[in-house]
Amino acid sequence: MNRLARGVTVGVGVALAVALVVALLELPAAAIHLPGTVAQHLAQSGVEHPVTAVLLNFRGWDTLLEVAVLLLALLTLLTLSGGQAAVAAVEADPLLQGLARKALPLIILMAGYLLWAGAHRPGGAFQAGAVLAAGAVLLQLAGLLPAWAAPGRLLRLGLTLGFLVFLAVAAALLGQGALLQYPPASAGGLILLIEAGLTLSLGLILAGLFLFVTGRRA
Amino acid sequence: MSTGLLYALAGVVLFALGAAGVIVLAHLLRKILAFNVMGSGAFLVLVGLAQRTGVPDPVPQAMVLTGIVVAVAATALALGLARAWHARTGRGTLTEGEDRD
Amino acid sequence: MTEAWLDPAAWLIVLPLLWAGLAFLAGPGRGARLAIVALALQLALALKLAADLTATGARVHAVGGWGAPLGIDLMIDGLSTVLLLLTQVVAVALAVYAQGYFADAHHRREATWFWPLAGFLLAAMNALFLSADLFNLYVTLELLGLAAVGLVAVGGGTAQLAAAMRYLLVSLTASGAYLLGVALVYGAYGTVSIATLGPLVAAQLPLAVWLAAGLMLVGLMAKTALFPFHFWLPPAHGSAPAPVSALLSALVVKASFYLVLRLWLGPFASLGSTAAGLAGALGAAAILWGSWQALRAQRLKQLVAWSTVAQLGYLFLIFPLLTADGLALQAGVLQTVAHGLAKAALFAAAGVLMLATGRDTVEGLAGVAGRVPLTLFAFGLAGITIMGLPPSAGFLAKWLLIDAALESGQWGWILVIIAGGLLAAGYIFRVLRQAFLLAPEESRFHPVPRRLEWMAFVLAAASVLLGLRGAELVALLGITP
Amino acid sequence: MMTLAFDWLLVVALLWSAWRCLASADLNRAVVMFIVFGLLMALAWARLDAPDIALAEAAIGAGLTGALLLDALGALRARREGRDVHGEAP
Repeated sequence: MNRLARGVTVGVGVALAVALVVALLELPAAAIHLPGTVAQHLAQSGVEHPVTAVLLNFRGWDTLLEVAVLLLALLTLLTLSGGQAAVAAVEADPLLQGLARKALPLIILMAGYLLWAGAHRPGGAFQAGAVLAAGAVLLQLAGLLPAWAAPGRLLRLGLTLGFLVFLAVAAALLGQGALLQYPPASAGGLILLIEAGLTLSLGLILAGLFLFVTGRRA
Repeated sequence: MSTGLLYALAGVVLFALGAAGVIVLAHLLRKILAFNVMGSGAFLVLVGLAQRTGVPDPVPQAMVLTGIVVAVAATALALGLARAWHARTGRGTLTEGEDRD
Repeated sequence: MTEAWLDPAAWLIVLPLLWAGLAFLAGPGRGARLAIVALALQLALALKLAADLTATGARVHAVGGWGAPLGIDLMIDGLSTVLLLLTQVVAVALAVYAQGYFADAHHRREATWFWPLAGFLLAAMNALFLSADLFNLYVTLELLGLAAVGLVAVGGGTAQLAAAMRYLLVSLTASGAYLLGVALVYGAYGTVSIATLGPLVAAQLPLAVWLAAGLMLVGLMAKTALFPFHFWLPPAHGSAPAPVSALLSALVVKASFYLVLRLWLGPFASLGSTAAGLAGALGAAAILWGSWQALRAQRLKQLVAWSTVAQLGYLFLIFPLLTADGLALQAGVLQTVAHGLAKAALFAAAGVLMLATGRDTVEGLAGVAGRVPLTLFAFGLAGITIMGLPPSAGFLAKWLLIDAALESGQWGWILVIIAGGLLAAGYIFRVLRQAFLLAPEESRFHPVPRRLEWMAFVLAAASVLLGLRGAELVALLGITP
Repeated sequence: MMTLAFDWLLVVALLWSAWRCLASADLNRAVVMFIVFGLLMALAWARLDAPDIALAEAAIGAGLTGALLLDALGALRARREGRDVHGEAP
């Protein structure tokens, strides 16, 4: 990129920032206030934590598509690394290995807690899945878990299970009148079912974003 | 100035910084970093601006959670492409002649 | 009206998501037959949707049963239904084509994860056409963009990697701009539902919303590859495997255009008029520059890709001509559909020609007329639509556009439309002329599965015959809430 | 008063770390600054009464993205050194 284009880009960036700052400072209050609406319908959502209610009930459709985005990223990474062999993991220092071994049960426990807590307070499937994935990355760095090769059937099932369960529930609820229209009585149970599937699959997918790519040689 | 508005203002600056970075920086890893800064800026605007009256709003918070997951998916994909490109050509940039890191 | 659990709108999104997931579960290289059966079903669903729409009018499917602004609404009206129909028709034909294309030994490796990627791509398209929620649209845009990048990368070559990387960077920056726009809109009004926004924007228009509209529209124009944001398109569409190029050029760029149209006609209507001249000027530049590059292109698929840059220009000519009588809007949608069918046919035909000759240059086409006459005929038919000759749908679109320009007294655009048609004739005949030359002595031809030729022909014929059924399409388009 | 001062400090730190991340001449340092930026973002989310995002940002934004970036950086470096030793691209 030449100097002129650089200069123009930086100039446009500065102008945009200035205009946005001015716009935010003079912005009047919003006409619609959704937190009130969320609180009003929270009792019918099946969970007590408003963010989880939005994520899995009121705007659950976003979340379903978002899981598809993750699967898609993983698929493309598999396409890119197709046919390449994983290099054996380098031996890590024993201190890290010991630490990783001790941390593992703790990590699984924490993921379980976050999943359970999501219904009432901060936490939920995404945080729990991320913790599981972090555990897998830690194990890999400690040399205790090899990089993954092309996924076998069982792994593929684990990767897609959360997505397919979510989709099946969404479609099955069509009988209620619309996609993802939970009956208030069973909403809590269905959301927990979806979140349990998502925790497993998101953990595997997020770990896969790392483990399918690391240590690969063309 | 409320806490929400302050972070929203920081957000627009981060967004502009990141957006200019994605375009101006040559190295692919730097472009990916800049993209993440840009995304974080947009997320701060989304939540900060909605909460400028001081009331927490779960709707944009849930949207940002979705956004963070989408961003990590995009980052992983971009890094995968950058690695494959580097493995094939030995270069860290798309255009020739700017190959310093 | 059908029963709730049979709502075709809902199944049009659930079904592609389902077969995409199942195709991944089935394993590498699998899923072709599943996809074709499911896509045939989707086509039936889209037809059912159109029939219901004609009978009972536009409606909303409130996901979760909450309704906007708390929940996400799906909007079923004429515009979304026309694009859903186009998508399913093109997709089912290209799926049959792709099954044959990837059966070829040289291309089998590219097919490893083609089917699940294509499934997610089509699910994203359908979800985008139906969604009436700005943030939900952001998620569908990301799903669509990443799927498209993944499909460009399946080729695995160096050129594909560079094209995919460039495409990804443009796509991500553009959706980032869109997302900031959504954040500003939510901050300004407290909702992201398009229907709820309409009256709110009309009542009050702070600076933040002007900036939001600018960011969102520029981002979407970059995704539509409108000149001068077109630079990523020819490498991406020109280097991908033929079925992928066809999907991307025929459908994917139309999704972001559809969204521009939705926003321009909907919540940002009062803002649009100030930028209409600029959008038209960029469209005119795209027509002239894209056609000129197509005339000069050495490689066949590059030529077809540059033609897409030019044809997308016509879509933006409609903005300065939008008036209450809806002529320009009809022209834009007809052009979207006509180009979608014709461009899918051109890329499908280009794929056959490249398989047959084993070369990818225009020069290497000498002598193919005698070997794959059906494909060449398909190329010519699709060319009729691209050039805008009667009785094709392309003709109808350009005729309506000229009509709209005449009615509003804006003569300048007519010159651009006519010049674009002449330039298109130039690059189409350049290919046909080369194909009818005698083959050099040393050239060898490879046999091509017949179904590839037939699919190219079916798509091309549809693009021409649609011109005779334009009235039905326009009637469907007229159904608004 | 105290909290407002803390917010200003945090905002300045956010902008500074983002700037260092993009402007630093050394890629290693840039990635490390990005992880610092991610952790500061997590703090900002906590200040915005968004503990869910703070958790996700720390685990995904800083943690997983950081690991991906470091691993990619390592891979790019390893290949570059391999090329320098053999005097040609691998």
